[in-house]
This record gives sequence, structure tokens and C-alpha cells, in this order.
Amino acid sequence: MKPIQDIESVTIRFAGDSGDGMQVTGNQFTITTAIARNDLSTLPDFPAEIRAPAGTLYGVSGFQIQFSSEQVHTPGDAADVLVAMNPAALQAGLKYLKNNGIIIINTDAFSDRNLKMANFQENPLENGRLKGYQVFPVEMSRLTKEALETVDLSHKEKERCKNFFALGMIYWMYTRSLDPTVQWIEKKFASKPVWIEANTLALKAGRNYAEATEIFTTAYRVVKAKIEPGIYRQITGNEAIAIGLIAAGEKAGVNIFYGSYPITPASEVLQYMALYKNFGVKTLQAEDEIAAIGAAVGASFAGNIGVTATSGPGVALKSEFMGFAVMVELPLVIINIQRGGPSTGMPTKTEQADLLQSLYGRSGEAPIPVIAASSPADCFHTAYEAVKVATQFMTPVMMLSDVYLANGAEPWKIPDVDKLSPVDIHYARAGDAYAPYRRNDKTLARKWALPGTPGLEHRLGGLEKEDVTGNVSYDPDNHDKMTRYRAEKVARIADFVEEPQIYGEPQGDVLVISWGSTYGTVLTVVERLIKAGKKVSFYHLRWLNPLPHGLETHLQNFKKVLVPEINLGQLRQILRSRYLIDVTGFNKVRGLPISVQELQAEIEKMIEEL
Amino acid sequence: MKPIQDIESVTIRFAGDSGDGMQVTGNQFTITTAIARNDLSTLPDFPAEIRAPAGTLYGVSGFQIQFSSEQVHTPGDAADVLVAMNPAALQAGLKYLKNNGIIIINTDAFSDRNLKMANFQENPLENGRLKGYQVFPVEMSRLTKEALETVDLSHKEKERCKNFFALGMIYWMYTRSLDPTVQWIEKKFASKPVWIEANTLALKAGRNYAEATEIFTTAYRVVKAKIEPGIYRQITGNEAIAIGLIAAGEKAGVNIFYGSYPITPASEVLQYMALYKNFGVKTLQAEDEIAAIGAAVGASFAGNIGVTATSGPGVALKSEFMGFAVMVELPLVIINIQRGGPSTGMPTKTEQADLLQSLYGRSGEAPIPVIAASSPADCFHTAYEAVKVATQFMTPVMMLSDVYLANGAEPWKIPDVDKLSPVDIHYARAGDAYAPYRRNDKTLARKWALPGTPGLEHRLGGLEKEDVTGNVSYDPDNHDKMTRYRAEKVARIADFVEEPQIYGEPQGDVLVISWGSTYGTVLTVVERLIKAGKKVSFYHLRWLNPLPHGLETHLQNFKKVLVPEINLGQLRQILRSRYLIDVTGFNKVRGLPISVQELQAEIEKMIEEL
Amino acid sequence: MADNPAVDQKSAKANFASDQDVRWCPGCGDYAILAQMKKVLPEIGVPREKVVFISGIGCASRFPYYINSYGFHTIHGRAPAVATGVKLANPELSVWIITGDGDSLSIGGNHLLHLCRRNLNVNIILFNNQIYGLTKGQYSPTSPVGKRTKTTPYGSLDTPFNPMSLVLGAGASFVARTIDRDTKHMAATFKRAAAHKGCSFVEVYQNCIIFNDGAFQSVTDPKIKQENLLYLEDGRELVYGADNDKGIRLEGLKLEAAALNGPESRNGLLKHQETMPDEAYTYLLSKMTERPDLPTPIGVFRALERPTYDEVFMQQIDDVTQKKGKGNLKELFITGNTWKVD
Amino acid sequence: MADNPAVDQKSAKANFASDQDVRWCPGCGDYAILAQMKKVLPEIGVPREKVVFISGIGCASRFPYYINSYGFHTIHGRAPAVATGVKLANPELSVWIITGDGDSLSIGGNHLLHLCRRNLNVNIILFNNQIYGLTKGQYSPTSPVGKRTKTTPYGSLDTPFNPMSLVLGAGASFVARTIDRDTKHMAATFKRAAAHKGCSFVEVYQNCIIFNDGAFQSVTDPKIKQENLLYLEDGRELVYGADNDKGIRLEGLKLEAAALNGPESRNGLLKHQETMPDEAYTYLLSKMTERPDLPTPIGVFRALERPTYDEVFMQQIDDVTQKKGKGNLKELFITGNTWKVD
Ligand SMILES: Cc1ncc(C[n+]2csc(CCOP(=O)(O)OP(=O)(O)O)c2C)c(N)n1
Ligand SMILES: Cc1ncc(C[n+]2csc(CCOP(=O)(O)OP(=O)(O)O)c2C)c(N)n1
Ligand code: SF4
Ligand code: SF4
Ligand SMILES: [Mg+2]
Ligand SMILES: [Mg+2]
Repeated sequence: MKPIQDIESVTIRFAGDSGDGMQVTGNQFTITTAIARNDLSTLPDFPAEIRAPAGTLYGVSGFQIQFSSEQVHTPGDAADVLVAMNPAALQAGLKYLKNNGIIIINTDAFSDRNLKMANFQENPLENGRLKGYQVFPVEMSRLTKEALETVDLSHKEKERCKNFFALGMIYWMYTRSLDPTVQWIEKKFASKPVWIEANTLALKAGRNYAEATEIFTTAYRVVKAKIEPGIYRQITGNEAIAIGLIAAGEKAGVNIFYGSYPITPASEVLQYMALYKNFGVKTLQAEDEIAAIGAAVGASFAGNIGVTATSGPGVALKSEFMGFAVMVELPLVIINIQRGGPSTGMPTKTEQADLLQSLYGRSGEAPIPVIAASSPADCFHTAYEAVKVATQFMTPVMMLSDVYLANGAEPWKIPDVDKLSPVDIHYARAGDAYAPYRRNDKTLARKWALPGTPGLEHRLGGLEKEDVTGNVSYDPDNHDKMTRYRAEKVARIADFVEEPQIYGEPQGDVLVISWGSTYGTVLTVVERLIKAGKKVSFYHLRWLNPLPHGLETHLQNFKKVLVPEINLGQLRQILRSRYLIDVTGFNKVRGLPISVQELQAEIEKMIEEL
Repeated sequence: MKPIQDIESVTIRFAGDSGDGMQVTGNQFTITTAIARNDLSTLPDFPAEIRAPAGTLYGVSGFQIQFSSEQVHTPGDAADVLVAMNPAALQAGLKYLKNNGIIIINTDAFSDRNLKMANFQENPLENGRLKGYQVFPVEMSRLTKEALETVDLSHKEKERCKNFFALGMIYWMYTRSLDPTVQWIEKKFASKPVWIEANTLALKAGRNYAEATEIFTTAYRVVKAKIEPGIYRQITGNEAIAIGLIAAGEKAGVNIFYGSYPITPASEVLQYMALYKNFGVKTLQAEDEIAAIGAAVGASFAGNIGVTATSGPGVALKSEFMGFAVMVELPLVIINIQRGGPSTGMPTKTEQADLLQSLYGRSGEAPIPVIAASSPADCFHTAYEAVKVATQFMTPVMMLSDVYLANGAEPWKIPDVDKLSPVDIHYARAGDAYAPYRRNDKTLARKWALPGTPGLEHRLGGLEKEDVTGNVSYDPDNHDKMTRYRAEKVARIADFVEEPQIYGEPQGDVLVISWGSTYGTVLTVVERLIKAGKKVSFYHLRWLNPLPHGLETHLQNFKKVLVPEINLGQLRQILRSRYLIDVTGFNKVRGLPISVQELQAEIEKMIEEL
Repeated sequence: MADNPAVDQKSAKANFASDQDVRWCPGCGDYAILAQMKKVLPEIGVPREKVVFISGIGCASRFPYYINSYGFHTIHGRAPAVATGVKLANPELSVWIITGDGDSLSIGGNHLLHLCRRNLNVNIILFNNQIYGLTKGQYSPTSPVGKRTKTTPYGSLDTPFNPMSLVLGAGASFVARTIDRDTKHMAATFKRAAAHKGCSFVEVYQNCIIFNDGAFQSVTDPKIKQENLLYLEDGRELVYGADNDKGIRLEGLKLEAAALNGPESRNGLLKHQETMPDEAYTYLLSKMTERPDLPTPIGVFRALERPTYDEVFMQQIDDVTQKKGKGNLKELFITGNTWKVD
Repeated sequence: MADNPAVDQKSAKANFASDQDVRWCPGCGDYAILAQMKKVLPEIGVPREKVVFISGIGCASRFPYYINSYGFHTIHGRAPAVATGVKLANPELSVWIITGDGDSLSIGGNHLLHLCRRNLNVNIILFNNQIYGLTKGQYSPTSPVGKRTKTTPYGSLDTPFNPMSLVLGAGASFVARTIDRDTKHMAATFKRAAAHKGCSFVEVYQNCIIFNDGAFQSVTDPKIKQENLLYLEDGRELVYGADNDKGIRLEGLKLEAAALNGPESRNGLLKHQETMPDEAYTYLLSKMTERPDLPTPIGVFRALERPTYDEVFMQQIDDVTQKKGKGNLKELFITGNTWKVD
């Protein structure tokens, strides 16, 4: 046996042509790694094109995973290992690879044509271009076909199994069991036994090849991480949203009405919701974003919980109805899965630049509570909480996610259904003396009166309403009063929702504040800096509106406050205005998550300069 | 002759049924007053309903004018004189009247039916309800009919002249000449001589009645104000916008393309623009707000200057295209005539609550310069400047007005056409080596290449563009760079536009900062306070984005900074965030202008508490 | 029928009157429509609490405030979208959409047509006054070419929509027209709309006395209307005129007006069929208003049943539930690849 | 014609090729459409710099990037609005709208129809693949009932739009259909669209090989297409089938397929007329795709001239200018009641 070396954490990037099955490969590696009890985080990196011609640079499909014996919060800035199935994958993948990183290459794909398409003037395997990396050239296509000699498939079909050959090699390198993947193959191809045979053979052949050949000298082991006991599954942000919404609907005992119009990266949520009709979920693919939210508002009026999801350009279209929902004070959840903007922008790239739009993108004083998810699995809890607040306060709620969370996946500890917090709804009942705009003392919420209930007939609309009665009113003082009620109602949400906990000491040199998907990066950096003895702490905002009560004190307890954001400083602006504190921003608008390395460097510099 | 008393300034409110001709009466009084060389400011107050049933409270139509021998910046908080043509007008008008104010009443309209409709249990002329006012009851209907005895009109028609009778009385009271109105009547009814006779007779009868009857004891005189020499006309904000746009188009030598969808209070601008086709103005009443801005963007692409106007709910719909315009960097002017919100809100009432929407109501980082008009006449200059900046910087520009400016009118000193500042455009020319996104060093503007020009063929779109070439690019660093370019381009506008001047001393106790239509109120208050020896100064923001360079220094030179706004503190929030200064807000969201009195009280209190 | 239907009806009518002051202009055609609706509602057999009126923005759209049922005055052009949500959330409700020509054919055109194609079981009442009333007199997508309005001071250039052709092109299953001044006809038409299972579209010619008075004079002026109106009745020939002395027949694929002056002159007269499966017939009816030589048809153009959207929508939910079993959260949570950490 | 048309055409075609990599999926029907467009453009007699392609968002809408003319890739559904501004700003431009079935019939339906009614002189090419391509496979307003897609895992419930009936209902003056696989027919159809003065609407059946492969198999599969396709030619009888052995005749107001098996069997066959003023004829053609027993017509359904919007729009400006004199700023400023202060 070759020697086995223990290491703490590894980042692997699988890259190949869109047709090379890299997402399957990545997902299989992920599950196996999770079962081996490492902590992990993953990120697929799809091409923007639907199906680019084979071999092109823009057709490269990637999948990155970081796994560790410690806690992991990001898929890793840069990879230790790059698996490159063709020249384009190599070309595109090199910039993600660490110096001295490992490259495993399918040399069979290095034809002149493919090299040219990948913008290589010469074969990089031959001209020293890969100096400084540990290169493992493997004739994967040929070896796969050889291993499958006896299988009853065409040459072309056999070659399609080469991703399992590659996976087999990586399993050997990281001392992983093949069993979970073999079981998955058996289930997946249950109706096509020949493919079970082929894929399993390829997988094993890859493992055996790595074990046998002299080019692989060492295998690695990442020991088990301390992970909370429980049942886990791998979940993407979009899937988690769907499940969170359904859970909230079930807990409330109310049907979810999900009206949406497809848009990257939100379409998937509609696709998931449409599957779950047996939960009484109602899905409508409307003719546009306006109709989608309009139907959701209508459904809320009639007693379902209206939900709609979209991305930036769709939010713009929905904003008139969001203002309307503020006026009629009905429960509604609007989900914005942010992407690179402005305009059509970079639809498949991540960004956090819709925060100010969420807060202010409506005419008049139209306050809406805003909550943001911090990780793929957290999308479940965030969607759940959005529904809960929407019904409790009779208000539209905006939930923010982004491309990175939507497509990214991480292990989700499956919660106990019975322990989910209740979703309470205050209905007006037949027989009540109903005044549509009479408010609850504490929440300021009005009551929900459902059409169909005798005696509660009433009329709602977008014109200003008289306090209590809800009749149309142009009275100046009433308008001022109602405007302040609407603001105060949203402000009071802070009295009811859980406050975030500060991570690290309650005072020190630098407080890092984040929101949304930068959570993982910031947590990783702050953990490292604390380990290194720096006086750095971390406060992650879940609700962006209203801000938590405790925030102000925290801000005052640090010499510097840093807000890293994938925008030009939107939360920073809010905090400065609200607390008059000279908050510093760290802003990269590159369509990519902020990297651990660059953020760490920034904070270290900040501390030095104190 | 009765005695004549000199006074400095007067506020009169004409009020009657929608059909009573109060707007005509008010406008005539205004012109006559302007010709008599008083400074003045006016405000019509239409009912929200199209045509409410006669005699109802919500059918009252009002017109208020303040005129003075000093400068006047508002139509006056409260009236010295109320002309009430019926009980509803009295009921609705009382709250606008000063204690001990004068009420001139058409007693003929005080039937039981009318009293009831006006919510009077008893006749207020009889039950002492009007104690504390100087009441002048006049049988206007009867007297008018009598005066018109010889005229060949029906009784009903004759009665319709009673507004001129009322106007005649007021002319006597303020020692005004009847000539301007007589001339106007002659022109207006040139084709209907019987109406010339009738209205002129009524006017004179009113004057003579006031002169003769004993109930009017004193006439008043407001001496001439110091007014800049020039030719003047009365202009409303909406008309001024139309003329400003046309002037800018003429100066630029480019057709204005005005695409719009009717909405209160912006429809009038379309109505004016549609009249001026002989200026080559192109108007399109589109199928909705989205199509309206879309057509405007298309027109800008093809070489016209695209303009669109709307109000809050329409801005929401236009926001996707505004983001698109940011991306394609074409000149475009979006005018938002703000009204009470959120949602349909209070469509005929004024508000300043769309500032944050203007700044942030788009997905992604999508900066748009924002300019706000300060008075009806200033709408001319603001619209002109919006076009100028849009073409110079190749950017959409948002111009803000509001209901108060849109409907309000004031004397406009007609500018010298030849002295209007030039509107420069930088075209790419046939033969140029055109790179669509190559930028001007100073303005960062790209050049405008018009379809039809050989050799400049190029393609624009909403996807992120590569620097210089404008090709579609998903490159991370390019995106960051372009995002910052777009922000920087807007920031640089501050280097080119005129800085506002501070009014009052450059340092002191309180600096009042305003934007938009609160200008008049703030100026009036600050003038008074300075006269009273207070250390108060005033800085009015014309551009809200970018903010002027000099602002920061001013902010630091005062102990307190106050921002009065008809919203919950939107500019205040921007200033706090930008300058970290504890700016105080004065916020009334009542659908009405802030009153001079309440603001003055607030500032006085502030100074006391210093 | 009750013993004293007159009294019953009156009380029932009051039953649907809300406590809000009606604020249309005196003389507006909207009043007559409101009166008929309040009269019809008690007769359609749906209790007040199950009736929902949904409107956009415009004079017409104030309607819901004046009916004592559930009401939703939404945003400009979007009532069909909101109604879709309401009906799918609770298919038992009787849903009425009230809209104007600007609301439904200008800004809201798309939603209206998608509603028609989906065939949601709701009733759409379009108050067509060929003008924007609430915003004070701009032209609308149904204003005729040449019309001078505030925004077309030199005459409108836009060919108007033919609302009937448009909704037929979108597949509407029930299409009818009535007139504000013809109260009985209007009441009958509303009842037919209510009775139709599917999306009912009713165009009401409505006079805006302030900004477009007399737009429909040719069919409302008692002196001339008989010559210009064709009452559609299922199974009856297309005959009109004060003395029923004119008829419509088909020449090739074209409609022609014919004088009826003898028994054989009736040959070839078209007979109205609401359920005519031939697309062309109803379409030709819709086009009659574009032909100065033909009368304006009013009544039910088409009443064809096909599955309603709410029906198949709920059915699919039931089917899936039947097949998969009622959803169970615990099971949903543990779908996919799971693993256990102890 | 040039001496060597082949060469000329080739160079001209290259002339309209842009320098951008074409990024549709290999095998997508869009490639064929692009190729034909590049072939046709040099032949319509408009120089490159006067050609503007305007699109919304979708796979189809990437089209402008690949043509070396002026191009504008705008926002989802709104190309007709943008095109309206472009054409009115400069009526000399040859304006082409490229759109998908989702872009133009879902989110953009209203703009499309308003464009048709106004009859702006532009060309609309709708790539109908009965699916949302760019967003990866959701159903569209032209997907058939029962279609399983990503958002309709249990089958679609929405009755699809018939794009042809819809634009006819809106008053479109030129309506045609062609197929990505029939390159010659496509080229000819594009030329006809370009030649039409007014708003030309062309539906192109386009195969999305990834998400909806074979949607138009019945009219593209060489083995069966002859039986399912009806080529419309002005003045020619409605005859189809591999051996021209079938025809369409009118039974009352209904179309019927008839076997042609003798001279007298041809009696009563309909003859195609692009300029048929009878509304019903073209409408019946549009409805043929809803009839399983009838073939799918392709070619020009209708080409009727009526005044174009850009024409009357510019004319009105001229007329007013003629009447009032060219606008003069100084005069404009001093309009209304003025007074002088010295
Ligand atoms: C988004 C938006 N755009 C524009 C308006 C202004 N608006 C209100 S009603 C209306 C049109 C009214 O015409 P119509 O629908 O025919 O109704 P009518 O008043 O004639 O009954 C318009 C343009 C609005 N309220 N909201
Ligand atoms: C406002 C907005 N909503 C949604 C989208 C997402 N989107 C892009 S293209 C598209 C539909 C594409 O379908 P189709 O128009 O048929 O074009 P195809 O891709 O099939 O050619 C959608 C929903 C968007 N870009 N913008
Ligand atoms: S404006 Fe016209 S439609 Fe509106 S209420 Fe008045 S009369 Fe009726
Ligand atoms: S997804 Fe379909 S329509 Fe889009 S490029 Fe691919 S094959 Fe063509
Ligand atoms: Mg109308
Ligand atoms: Mg499509």
C-alpha cells in the first residue's frame, strides 16, 4: 500500500465540457465526503450558455468542493486539486488553482482542435506552461474504454463513463469508499442495467488505476469533523427555499400560493414548488412578473399565503404591487435571488446589489421588512421565517438570496418537524365587529378577514385608508398617521424576531458586519484571525429591516467596523446613516463571492494601521 | 371715496363649487395683481373627483393667492380673505382662514339642501358659528342677475357670471384696475359677444356694489414690489416642464421624443407637448408606462432625445428600463411628478417621498443623476438642465417635481432665448474608428453613434459590456471596473453643474437644507428669521445626485442642520450617511406643503434649545 | 319565486348597496351599470359573502366600493392577475372583474387576454367609454381615429382595438355586449355572464358624460337606435330595424345587410348561434362595428363551454395528491440523498 | 442582377455577419434563421447602416449580436416598445424585431398587439419554439395542453395562444408563417415581410433541440410533412398533400379537407387571397392549426395595405407645422398672458 497522509482540508475543482458530467461527479464526491463525515461546502459553476459547442472555453462546466476535518463555510477560494477533462477546462480552471496545486488531466482530449478552441497556441503538457504545478496526465478516455471492453455499449457511450473513472481516481486519492456511489448508480440506472455495469466498472477502474500506477504516490485522509448528530442531506439554496415555504404553509395550516415568472436564478424555485402539489401548493407560471405578484396578492386576499420569487429585473416590475401590498397590509413573501446587475447584467453571476432596491424601490413611504439568507441550508429557515413574519404582521416581506446560495449546496441538518416554531395567524371571525384597519396593540397588525366569511365583507384598495375603518380618506392628518403606523409596524418586528449573536468577543479592534451570502467567507476569516489572536469579531445581519436592537452597542464597542459586500457599499450606507459611525466598506463587484484570502488581507491591514 | 389702507401682503382664497369658475376667477386676479406689480404665488386646489355633484364638500374647488410688496415664495399658509360661493366652500375653506379673517359669502347659495350637503346643521350665518371673523354676506346670485337684466341670456346662464361679480368686489377691495380682465373677457369670448357683455357687466357690477354698499368700509392697497424688469407670464410647473424640454431640444438641434402614459399629475405635460408638434416634438401616448419609457429609449438610440414623465406608480414600472438605460448609456430624461403614496395613495396631494426610489429603485448598482425643481417656474430650468446633462454625460437623468409645483403657478420671467446655455452633444461621426464604450476623459461619457451613419454599426444591450469595445463580457474584473465607471460618471457631474449658493451667513446656529418644492416655505421662514436677527442660513439642493462639492463644508459650519421634508426623512438619511452629521428632520406627511408657521416655530424652538 | 318579487328584489338590492357615497360625475353611465348589478346580484344565487369584486384603476374601477360584498380596488390594468389569485385561492367565490377600456386594453391588455385563454371561471365587465375618464380625458385604445382629446389635440392616429375581435382571438369562451342605457338588456346580460361556466367577457358601452358624451349616440338615441342595433338572440335570425325590416346574410365569407321586403328576401338570413363552433361566425359578428353599413350587435355573441382553469387546476392538485398521497413534511425533508451522523 | 449572383450574394452575406461568436446550442433552429436573414438582407436593398435589429430577451433575442448592422438587445418583452421609438425617431430605418414566444406572447403580449393595431412599418420575426429556451425549459404560452416541462411536471393546464388569431384580432396588416427547416420558404417569406409597407408579423416554427426537440415534427419530418403542410400562394387554390391530392373547401362557415379525386372534386375549393378583405377567411386560416384534421398553412396569410403609423405620425407633424409655422422659441416663451415690468 502507498502511504496515507493526514491533512486538514482540501479543495477540489472538477472541470470539463458541459457534456462531461462534472455536476454528477461533483455531487457524488460530495455525498461520499459527507458520509465520511467531513464538513464541506460546494459550488457548481455552470456556463452561461445553455449548451455551448463541445470544447469551447465558455462551455466549461465546473464544480468546486471544500471539505475538512474542521468546520467549513465556503467552497474554498482556490483549489488544491483541479480535475481537467479537456484543454478548455484546464485553461479556464488554472486561475482557480493554488500554486503547486495538483492537476489531473485527461490527456486524450488534448487534440489540436481542442487545444485551439481552448486558446492554447501549444500543448501546455509539452511546453512547460504547467511548471509549478503537480501534473498527473492520464489517458482517461482510453483507459475507460479498455476497462469497459466487455460491456455492450458503443465506443462513444463507453467514453461517456470517463467521469466515473476520474471520480474513482479521486476516491483513491482521498481514501474514500466507493459504496455510496455504487449504490447511487444502481438506483439511478435501475432500468438500464448495462449502464450500472459500465459506470461501476469505470469507477473501479479509476480507483484501481490510481492505486496501481506509479504516478500517484500518496493518498490523503481528512479525518472526521465534529459534526452535530442528526440526519443530513445535501441541499441547494433554491431547493431549501421551496421546502421552507412548504413547511411554513403546513405549520400555518394554510395553502401556499406560489405565483412566479421564470428568471435565472429563481426559476428553479417554481420548478420545485410545482412538484409538491400534494402539499396543496398552488403554482402559477404567470404571463409576467407583474401578474405573478398580482396573483399572489389576490391569493393572499382570498386566504392563501401568496409568495413570488424573481431576480433583480423582475423585482423592478413587481415594485408597484409591493407598494400596493404595503397599503392593503396583506401577508406576502417576495423572494429576490440576486444576480449581477444592473439591467440584464450578468445573469449567472452572484451579487448583493439589490439591497437598496429592496428597501427603497417603491414610490412613497412604503416600508417592507427585509430578511437575507446566509447559506444554502439557511434558505430554508429564512423562507420559513419570512412567511411567519408576513402572516404575524400582515405585511409583505422581502427575502434576499443570490446566485451563489441558489446554486451552491451544503449539508443540511434536517430539522425536527414538530419543533419548528409555530406560524400564527390572526383571523377575523364571522360575528366579529370587524374594522379592517383596527390594529393589534403590540404588532400593529390588522386582522385577516377571508372572503367567504359572512359578515366580514369589506373593501381594500391602494388609496389611502382611514385609520380603523379602512375607508378611503384624503384627510391630511390621517395620512400622516397611517404613514407612521406603516413604518412603526415594520420597526416593531425587531421586538419579536431573534437577535443575532456576536461571534467573538463583544469588544475589540475590528467588528466585521455582513449580510447574506458573504457569511461563509467572513466567518472563515474571522475564525482564522481569532485563532491568530486578533481582536476581531463578527456580527451577521439576518434582518436588514428592521435592524436588530443590539447592533448599535456592538458598533460602539470596536475601533473599526468593516462591511464586506458584493456591491459598492449598500449596507454600509444604511449603517452610517442610522448610527453615524464611520463604517468602512470592502467592496468587490466581480460577480463572484469575496475570497477568504483577500478579505483576510484587508482586515490584517486594517489592524496594522490601527 | 372710501379710505384706502396700505398693507404689505395679503392671501386670498377663492372657493366654490367645481362649476363656479373659481380657477378662472383666481387666474384673473393673479394676472391683474402681477400687472399691478405685486410679487405673488398661487395654488389651485382641485377636488379629487372629476365632477362631484354640486354642493358637496368633496366638490369644492379652491384657488389661493398670496401677493405682496415684498418677495413672495409661497401661496400663504392661511388666508386673510375667503370668498365662499356656497356653504360647502365655506365649510371646507374655514380651516384655511386666519382668525379675524374676512369672509365674503354668496348668501344666495345658502339653501337648506346646500347647508345639509355641507354638513352644517344650522345656517352658520345665523347661529354665531362665524364669530371671530369679519363676515360680508352678499346676495351675489341675485345681484348678478339684476345687473344682467338686459342681457339676452337665460336666468341660469346669467347666474353663471356671478364669479365675475365676486371678482369685481375683490378688485375694488384691493384697488385693482378692471382693464386686464375686461380685455381677457373680450379675447376669450370674441366669438360670443353676449358673454362679453354679461361677464363685463357682472364684473363692473361687483366693483360698483362694493364701492357703493356700506358693508365694505375700507379698500386696501399693496404697493408695488421690487421686481426684476422683464417680460413675465404666469406659468404652472407642468407647463414650464414642457417649455423647458422644447427649449433644450431646440438648443441642441435635436427632436424631443416624448413617450408617456397618462397619470395624475403628469398627464398635463403630455398634453402640452402634444400641442407643440410644430417644434418637431414627437409625442406618443403609449399603452403603458413601460412602453412609454421603452419607446423613449428607442428614440434615444435612434438619435432623438427620449423623455418620459410619470408619477410614483409609473416610476415603479419604468424602473427596469431605467436600469437598462444606465447600462446602454444613452441620454434619457425621466420626470417624476410626485404625489402622495405609497401605491395609489392620494393622487391629487403633494409629497416628496420618492427621493429614495429615484436614487435606488433599480436592481444592481445603477446610479442615475437626480435633479429637483424648486418652484413652478424653476421647472423650466430644471427640465432644461436635465436634458443638458443627459446628453453631455450620455445618461438617464431623473427630474423630480410634485403635485404642488405641477398645479401651482407663479410669474416666470421669460428668459432670453439667445442666452440659454448651450446643449452640447458628442456624436461619433462616419469615418471615426468607433468604439462604443470608449469614454471622454473628463465626463466619462461615451459617444453617441446614430443608426443611419455608415461605418458606425454597433450593438448595445443590457448585458454587461466590455470596457471600450462594448462587447458582451462576463469577466469579473471588467464588471467591477464598469460598475465603478458608471458610478464615477455620475459623481463627476458635480464638477460641471453650478453649485447652489448659501442664503444667509456661511456659518451660524442653524442651517436649513431643503430640496424640491419646500424651497418657497423654507426661504420665507429663513428670510423672516434672519430679519429677526437669528443666525439661520439656507442651502437648497438642486442636484440630489451627485451632491454638490461645497455641501460638506457648509454642514460643518452650523451647530444644527435641519432638513424639512414631506416624507419621513429621505434626504436626511442621505446626508447622515454621506457626511456622518447628526442632521435633524422636520417631517410632515400630510399631502400638503409644509406651512411657514409650523416650520418657523420648529426652528425657533431649535435655536432656543441650543 | 317569492310571493312578492318586487319587494324581495328591492330588499335584496339594498342588501348589496355599500355605505360609501358614490362619487361619479352626475349623469355618468356608471350609475346605471351599478344599479343593474345591484339588481342582478341577489338573483344569481350566490350569497353576498361569496361575491368578490376586483377592479383596476379608473372611474369604472371605483365600482367595488359601492357594492357591499368583498371588494378589491387594485392597481391599473392588473385586476385580471389579482382575480386569478383570488379564484385559485378559493374557487368557490363568485369573482367579478370591473375594468375600463384603458385599464383593460391599454396597460392591462396582456393580462386580460391571458385570462381569456386560460378560461378562468370569472366575469369581466369592461366599461367601454372610449376615453380615459379618471385622468380627465385622454384618448384610449378604443377611441376612433381622428378623435380629438387632450392628448390628441390634432386628432388621434391610432387604429383602435376591436375588443371583441381581440378577446375572440385569445380564445374567450363567453363574449357579450350591452349598453348602459338599456337597463333590461344589461341585467339579462350580466345574468348570462354569471351563469356561464368559464371566463365571461362583457363589453358595456358606457357614456362618459364629461369627456366623451354621446360616443354611443347611434345606439342609444331613441330616434335612431333601432336602425343601428342588432339584438342577438340564440336561434333567432339576424334581423333588425324598427320594423324588423332588415337582416344580415352571408355573401361568400362576407356579411351583408339586406332589406327584408318579402318572404323570399329572408332566404339565407343568418341565424344566431351562441354555441357556433365555426370560429368565423362569431368573428364576423365582432367585426360588424367596423362596418359603417352594418348595425351594432348586442347580446351574447358566444357562449361555448370548455374546461375552466380553476377546475383543471384543482383537479391536478387532487390527482397528484391521490397518486402520491397527501404531502408529509417529514418525508419531504428527508427526500434525496441523506446520511446520518451520530 | 449581377453577372455572378452566387459570388455577389456570398460577399453580401458576409457583409452582414458580425464578428461575435454565435452561442446557440449546436443544432438549434436559430442558426438556420440567422443564415437566411443574412442571405436576404443584402437583397432587400437597404444599406447595412439603415438596418436596425431590436430584440427582447431569450435565445432568439441574441440574434442582433450576430448581424453586422445596428442592433439593440433590450429587455424581456419590450422590443416592440423600443422599436416604436426607433422607427418614430427615424422612419428611414429598416427596423426588425426579433422575439421568442415567451418574449412576445407572455410578458410582451400587450406591446406586440398594440404595435399591430398601430401598424408601424416594422418587421416582427417571432421564433416560436413553444418553450422558454434561455431559462432552460419552462412551458410557454404556445406550449400545448398537457405538455410536461420543468414548471409543469404534471402537464400544462393552460390553453395555448394561437399567435395568428391573436395578431389578426389586433388588426395586423401582414401575417405569415414559415419554418426553420424550410430555408427557401423562409427566405422568401422574410423578403415579403420586408417589402410590406406596414407591420409585418412572421411566425417561424423553430426547433429547440435541447428543451423541445421535435415540436414541429409533423411539418418538418420529410416522411410526413407533405401531408401536413399547406403552402399558401396568392391566387392558388388551397391544395396540399404529396400528390396535391387534397384541398380545402368551405362548408357553410367551416373549413373542410377534401380528397381530390376527379375534376369536379375541385369545385368549391378555396382560392388563397392575401388581400382578402373578408375578415373571416384569414381568421379561418389562422385557426387551422387547432384542427387536427387540417394541414398547417405556411406562407403569407394576409398582406393588406393600410396607412402606417410612422407615416401618419410624421404627416401630422408636417401638417401642424404647415398650419402653425415652424415653432419659434421666442414666441413659445411669450405665449399666454404676459406682462412687462420695467
Ligand atoms: C400605473 C398607473 N398608470 C397610470 C395611472 C393613471 N390612470 C388612472 S385611471 C387611468 C385610465 C382610466 O381610463 P379607463 O380605464 O378607460 O377608465 P375610466 O376612467 O374611463 O372608467 C389612468 C391612465 C395609474 N393610476 N396607474
Ligand atoms: C423581466 C424579465 N423576466 C424574466 C426574464 C427571464 N427570461 C429570459 S428569456 C425568457 C423566456 C425565453 O423564452 P422565449 O421568449 O420563448 O425565447 P427562447 O429562449 O425560447 O428563444 C425569460 C423568462 C428576464 N430576462 N427578464
Ligand atoms: S369622468 Fe366620465 S366616466 Fe368618469 S365618472 Fe365622470 S362621466 Fe363617468
Ligand atoms: S436552448 Fe433551445 S432555443 Fe435556446 S439555443 Fe439551445 S436549442 Fe436553441
Ligand atoms: Mg374609459
Ligand atoms: Mg421560446
